[in-house]
Amino acid sequence: MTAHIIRRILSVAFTFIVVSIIIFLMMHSVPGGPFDANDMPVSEAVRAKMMAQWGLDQPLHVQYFNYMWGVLHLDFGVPFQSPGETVVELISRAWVPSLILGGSGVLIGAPLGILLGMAAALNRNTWIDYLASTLATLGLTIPVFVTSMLLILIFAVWLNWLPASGWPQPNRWILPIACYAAIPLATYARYTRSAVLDTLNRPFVTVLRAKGLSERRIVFQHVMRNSAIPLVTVFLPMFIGTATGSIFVEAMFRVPGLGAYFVSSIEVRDYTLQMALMLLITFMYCLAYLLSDIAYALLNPRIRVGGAE
Amino acid sequence: MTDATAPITTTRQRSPLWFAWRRFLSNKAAVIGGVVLGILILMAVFAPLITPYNPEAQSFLTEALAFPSAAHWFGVDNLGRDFYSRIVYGARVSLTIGFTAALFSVLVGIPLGALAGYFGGRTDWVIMRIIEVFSVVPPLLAALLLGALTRGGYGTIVFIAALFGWVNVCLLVRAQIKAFREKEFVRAAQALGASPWYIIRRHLIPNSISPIIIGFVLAIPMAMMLEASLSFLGVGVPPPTPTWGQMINEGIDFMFFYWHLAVFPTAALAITVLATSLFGDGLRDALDPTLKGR
Amino acid sequence: MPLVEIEGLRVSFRQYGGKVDAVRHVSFRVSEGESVGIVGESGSGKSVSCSALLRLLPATAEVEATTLRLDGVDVLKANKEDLARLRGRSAAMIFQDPMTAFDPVFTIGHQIAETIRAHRKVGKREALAEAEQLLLRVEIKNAADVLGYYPHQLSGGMLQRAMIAMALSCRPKLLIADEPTTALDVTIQAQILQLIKRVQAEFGMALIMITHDLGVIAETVDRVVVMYGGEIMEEGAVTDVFEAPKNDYTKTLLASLHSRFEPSKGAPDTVAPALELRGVAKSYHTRRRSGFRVVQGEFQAVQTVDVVLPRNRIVALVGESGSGKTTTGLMAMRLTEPSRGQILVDGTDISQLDPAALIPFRRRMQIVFQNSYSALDPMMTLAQIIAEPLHIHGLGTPREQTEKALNWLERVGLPRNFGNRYAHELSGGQRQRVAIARALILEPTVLVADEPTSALDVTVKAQIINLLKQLQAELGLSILFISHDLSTVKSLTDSVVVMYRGRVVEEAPTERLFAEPQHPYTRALLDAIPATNPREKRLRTFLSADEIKARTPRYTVIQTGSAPNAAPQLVTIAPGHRVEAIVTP
Amino acid sequence: QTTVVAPSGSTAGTYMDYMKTVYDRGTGSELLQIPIATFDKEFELTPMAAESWTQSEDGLTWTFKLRPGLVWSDGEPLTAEDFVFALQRAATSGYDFAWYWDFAGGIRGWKEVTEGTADVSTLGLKAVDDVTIEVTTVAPKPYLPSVTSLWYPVPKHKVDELGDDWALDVATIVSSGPFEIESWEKSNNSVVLTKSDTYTGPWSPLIDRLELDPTLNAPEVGLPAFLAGDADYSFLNTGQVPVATARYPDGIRKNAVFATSYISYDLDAAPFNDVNVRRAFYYAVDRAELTSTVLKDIAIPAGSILPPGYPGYNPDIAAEAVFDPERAKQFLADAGFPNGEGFPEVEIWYREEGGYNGAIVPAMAQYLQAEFKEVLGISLNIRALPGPEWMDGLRGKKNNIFIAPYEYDYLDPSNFYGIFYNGGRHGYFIPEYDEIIAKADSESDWDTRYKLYAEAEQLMIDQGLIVPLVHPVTIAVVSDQLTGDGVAPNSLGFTQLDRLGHYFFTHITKQ
Ligand SMILES: Nc1ncnc2c1ncn2[C@@H]1O[C@H](COP(=O)(O)OP(=O)(O)OP(=O)(O)O)[C@@H](O)[C@H]1O
Ligand SMILES: Nc1ncnc2c1ncn2[C@@H]1O[C@H](COP(=O)(O)OP(=O)(O)OP(=O)(O)O)[C@@H](O)[C@H]1O
Ligand SMILES: [Mg+2]
Ligand SMILES: [Mg+2]
Repeated sequence: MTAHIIRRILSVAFTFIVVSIIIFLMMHSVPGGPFDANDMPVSEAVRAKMMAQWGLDQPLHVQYFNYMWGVLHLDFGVPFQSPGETVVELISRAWVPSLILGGSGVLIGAPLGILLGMAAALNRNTWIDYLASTLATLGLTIPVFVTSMLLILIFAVWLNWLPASGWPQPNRWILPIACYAAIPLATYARYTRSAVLDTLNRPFVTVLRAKGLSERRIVFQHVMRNSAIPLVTVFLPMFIGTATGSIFVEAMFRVPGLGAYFVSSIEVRDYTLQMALMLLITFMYCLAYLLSDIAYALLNPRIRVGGAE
Repeated sequence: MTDATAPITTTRQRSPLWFAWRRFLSNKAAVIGGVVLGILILMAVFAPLITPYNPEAQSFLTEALAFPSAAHWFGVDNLGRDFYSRIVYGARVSLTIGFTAALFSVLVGIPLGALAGYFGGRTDWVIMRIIEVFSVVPPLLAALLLGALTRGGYGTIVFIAALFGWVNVCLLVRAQIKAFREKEFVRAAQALGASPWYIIRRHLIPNSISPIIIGFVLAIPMAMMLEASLSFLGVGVPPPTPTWGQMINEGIDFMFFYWHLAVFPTAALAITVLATSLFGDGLRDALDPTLKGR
Repeated sequence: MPLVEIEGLRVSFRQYGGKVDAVRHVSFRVSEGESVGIVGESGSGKSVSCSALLRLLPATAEVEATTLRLDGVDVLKANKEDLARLRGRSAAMIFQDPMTAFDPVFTIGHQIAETIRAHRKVGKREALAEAEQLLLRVEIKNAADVLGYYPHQLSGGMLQRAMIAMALSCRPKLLIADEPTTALDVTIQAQILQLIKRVQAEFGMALIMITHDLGVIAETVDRVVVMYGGEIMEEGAVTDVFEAPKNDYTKTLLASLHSRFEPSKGAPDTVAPALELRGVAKSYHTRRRSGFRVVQGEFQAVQTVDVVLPRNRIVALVGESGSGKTTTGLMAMRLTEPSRGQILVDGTDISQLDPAALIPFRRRMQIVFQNSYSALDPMMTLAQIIAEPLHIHGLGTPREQTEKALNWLERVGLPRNFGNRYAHELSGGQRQRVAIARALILEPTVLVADEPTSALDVTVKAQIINLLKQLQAELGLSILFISHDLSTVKSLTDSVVVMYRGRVVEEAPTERLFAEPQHPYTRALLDAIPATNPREKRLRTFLSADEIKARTPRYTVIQTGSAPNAAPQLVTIAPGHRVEAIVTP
Repeated sequence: QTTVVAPSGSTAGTYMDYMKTVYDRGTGSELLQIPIATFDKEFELTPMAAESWTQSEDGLTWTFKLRPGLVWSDGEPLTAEDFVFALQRAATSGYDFAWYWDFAGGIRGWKEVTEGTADVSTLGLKAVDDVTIEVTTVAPKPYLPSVTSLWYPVPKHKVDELGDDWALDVATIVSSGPFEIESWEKSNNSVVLTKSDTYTGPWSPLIDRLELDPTLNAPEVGLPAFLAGDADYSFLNTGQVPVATARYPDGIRKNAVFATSYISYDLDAAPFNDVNVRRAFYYAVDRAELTSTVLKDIAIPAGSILPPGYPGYNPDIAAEAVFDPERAKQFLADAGFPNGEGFPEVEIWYREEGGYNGAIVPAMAQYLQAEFKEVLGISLNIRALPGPEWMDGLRGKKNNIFIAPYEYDYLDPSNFYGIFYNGGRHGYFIPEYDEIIAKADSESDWDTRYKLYAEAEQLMIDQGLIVPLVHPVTIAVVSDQLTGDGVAPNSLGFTQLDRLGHYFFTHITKQ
């Protein structure tokens, strides 16, 4: 296991470096630089001065190594957009709202999705199944920004039950969390349905019935546990995945989160922030996959307590 | 022998496809999905014949934003274009994007997955590392970056969707082939002197049909959604070509009053995806003879 | 009042394109404490009838019956709760395949305790204590440890025993054992059967023993029900049925049990043997996890083995499960790369040839795999499967290939219209025959047949064996016949190689081996063969690995002509008879 | 305590210092400081920090007298030195708005100093004493006072202490204007301002707190928030106008923002190096139809680069921009493309942005696409580009046709004409045009000036330098709780809202 983990870490590190190079190159090959947005051109002299100030006058590979050298020391540079703070400070500040909303979304959506999926599987080919599957598909098909708008219109504008948007007060979190929850809910419902159906088809379920266990116990203990193991592997990556969903939800609900920075850092060529965000997400994904791997191994007795692989 | 338990079969030799077809037909949801999908495709193909107006001509500027009516089934958009015509033409783009991306995913994913799964070892290592690179970069961000690089457009969207779609297919196929590689029927074929390529083609890929279909079916909505998301972020297919994603995105601005501009394209997208997944599920069940009486 | 009362049972399955009748007009009764056997060919509805009794059939099944009572309860009318109470307590079931019968994510202890607690109000700890007692009862020595094991940590035999313990845990009035031993080798099989009999007597349970093995019936039950094609053919006390069968099917069944085959005629050719294995060995790298550590190891699946398969002969390879028979067979086919040693086909060493150079040999050598289920591509029709060898070697047009395949289908005793079917639509025996047809269609000279008859009922088995014999005569086929089934070995093969823990421990012409087994393992093996006559029921003793080791035969230098050695070695004690022994000075 | 919640511009801001960066400024940075002068709702120039100003005989030197008693919010006196320092730093620090002080201000030595060839002391700026500033220009700049509406002071004492970083953190930001800063949310550049206690200048705020929130700027988000009571006014997009009008018939406000959308070209690249092609485009646009249908309520036709109501606006010139398909076709035929035959496929680039331009440009581009197809037989593709890339394309002449928006910076015709002067924004070098503009800019007689500008515009028309398209109009809904002169329409019927922030936010009250 340790060897396995070390091997995984090495391969993840390799991936990480490859991704960082690709992103760096792509980022710099996009035309226009951070000082090109102005309505009237700044003079060449001014431009050169500013480029030098940010170290953008050096050859690309030097810039890359400088940056990655900084990253090794946890120095991700200073965002062009907000030079008063470091990228790390910026991200740790802006990430809080995103994490609260996205996290609650997944934490609420996933269990609901599992229940929905179970309901569908246990009532296979009945209206419950069709309804659940349709809901799940719709959840995955209707773009988040449409859902957001709909929720705002219904609950804030027409019914006037909830505030339309905004940040600090927790009652403003309800709608965006609902939007965030839609995707994990739908995804989990789909996964669970097929995992439960698979499990129900396995012979040991018949054995459990033959032993005289109640159907409830069979479903909620045995089937659930067996189906849950493969689901573990999608949980963390999905959690990270909400980070990019925040682009839409946060824009629609005026949440001062990380979402806007994904877009703005690309738009205004904020190289340091752009790189840091990409690396952050990449890193989180790597970590998520690694942890899911380990969690899977821990939950699955076949791997945990050895024996045939 | 076991005639008593033999299913009622005619003595005629039927092809496996005939049975698959029969299995498919007995799945109502799949048939409905297939029919809807078929209609959508036909609508897209014969768009010029079934739309009363040119989707790009701003012929009804004075009626801009008009609600659905007998003359304009889905109303008129803000630029005075018949919205029904635009939705139908939009199917062309959205379906093409969806299917091309899915096709690419499958065309790239199957061989790579098969190679990785069958040969393992170094081949597998390399392919897995490539996959890892793709799975740790969120498609949307990569799309934004690539969009900025290539200035968006049709090709870019298909390219990006395919770029991230094949990973799914590849992983599914790889897992399946890895599982089947050790099966004795593969050994049996080896014992008969079959080449690896023959085994992959004749045994492993047909046995992976279900993950392939799943991958294909999942790639379609993914591409269409990507198109919608990218439109929202301004990296979509350039106008005036109608695409559902672009229409949804524009429709949002009008949702307060001119609801039709958001509702119809969203519904079109949802119906397409729903139909595709129903059809795909049915197809998978039909093509897999082992799923018998379910 | 009888415990089980089945009257006019009819089960059909809904399928695409119509209904399939699995069981018709089945009626029988079981009283308390009685043991009843159900025999019949594979697919005759044995399992379905019993599953119907417990309402364990899938939703696609339609069950009708005039009476279907278990322990006085009308099963057809019972609701979910009644059923849950009935199952386990009135009747418990031991399933055919123990490997898939346990939930892989819970410990054995949990699963047994859970069963106990489902039926009785006891605490968790007491339930576990009881589970441990039960495990001890079924002769699992380290019961306390096994409680904490997960299913995959146990061997098939142990799982089968744990399964029995689990079935016993609710103290059922009736125990249904559905082919509890098909997956096990003879020695274990004998142990399990004996165990079932013992606990049945101890608990005073009724027993339904489902099997297609008449020997098992003869050994275990009082009354027998013979099924064929979904219907009951005959029913009666076991001695009556065995001695005076009335029904034709029963007659053929019993006849096949007593049939004898002639050994191959003629002296073996003096030319090079068809297949010769010289010192082949196979070791696997193993990685075991213990906690978070991985322990690397070497596992000697096959230690240096020499086997000679003369032309036109049938050589049996027998031995306990896991002794390396399959591995040896696969190495002979070069489907598993040997770690050491040479493989000679007609005198040519093929152990170093590359895949291209192997192709001509592949046409001449074929293999029938042990597990017929996974040996057939589930996506292909039988016609396609059987024609595949022709397809690969490009023999004939597609039409001819199909035609030939269909002919072979008939030759192995399956109707031609099966050509359209898929593997999963067949019974185990039918699948095995398809696998044999595929192996034989190229008319090879060497055949490695790995348990080709394990899933066959006696009638079909006889047919297959006749076919093999006939081909041997016609084509000069040489067969390496790997089997657990010693009665078949006895009647079919010319010589026998006995393997034990990766080594050859004895080798002799068939008759001589059965008459004068030398090695203690060989003896144990022969002793475990079930009786073919209910009157020959007896108690058996079983040797542990240590006991076998302790009883390794000893010979002197003079008797064998080999150098003395403290370690066991293979010595020749008679022409063609070699045995592993310690040579003393 | 009255708090007003208002939408505002850009969601990204770096420094809360207008004189450090304009394009990346923190929200409300202009409200924090007092300019030399500013405009009221009728666009009358009103002295703010300055009490009065005079122009020298030769027209080259201006003297501004500051109001006595102005202080920074930390108590330090606000002096002429702070104003002079603001521009000196701008000229040397790579200010992204530096071009303004060259082409609008025409300050002596500006170009040389920004390019690093001359010392900052050579700039034509001088703090004569604490309340007197002298500005010397290269040529006479009769409109210089209105240019100073964007001249804010920088707290020299703070910069000496903290460098430019003084404007990064709420704790160190000092203000000289009617508002002080309370908090600044950098993720979305929203700020909370409070009424300043130390401010002694004109126009003291009537409200206590002002929340400026750029996330409310997009009408899709702003209107729901407004309807839910979270904002005091919101801009509207076309789709929302009917709802808002129905619900708040008295709350609808319009504003002509003194901005113009126009087509510009790379004059050196085919096919637009041919004046006939450019003129064909000029006549092929049906501005009336465009603004009465597609851009209903959010734009009015533009016949000139100058918007109506803007100083120097010439209705006769504007009237030349008619929709004349026949003439357009003729011009195109003259260029060798009868009915568009042989005309290469061209791609028009526009800049992706929010605000009113975001609302009109995409729709307009598609309208033009259809129109050019129909009238000229030309296939025009559309491409939206992010700001830097669009600018990069424009400056680097990477494309040959653009839709460009421009909003005035100071209230004088020279502002608009300056963007085509001597290269300028588009890299246009038209000697005749530059000559007229140079003359007009320094002309002190207003009638003559306007005549010269009209001449320049005629030249633009004849040469087909641009195609003026529309002038955007913003439309907003204002809560009935918001009252005061600020929300009352001016004599032209327009309400400036945050466009004239200094006036608006100091002239509103809230019930
Ligand atoms: N779920 C099912 N759907 C359709 N047919 C089924 C199903 N289960 C069993 N059958 C059919 O019912 C018949 C009886 O099956 P059953 O399992 O009782 O045979 P068996 O006598 O136990 O055979 P074996 O010795 O091989 O276990 C077979 O023909 C089988 O194909
Ligand atoms: N790929 C492998 N890796 C590690 N060990 C293996 C592998 N294949 C087989 N073995 C081990 O080698 C030993 C011999 O296996 P083999 O399948 O040859 O036994 P067998 O005699 O055919 O048994 P059975 O009668 O149960 O079929 C077993 O202990 C098995 O666990
Ligand atoms: Mg059975
Ligand atoms: Mg074996």
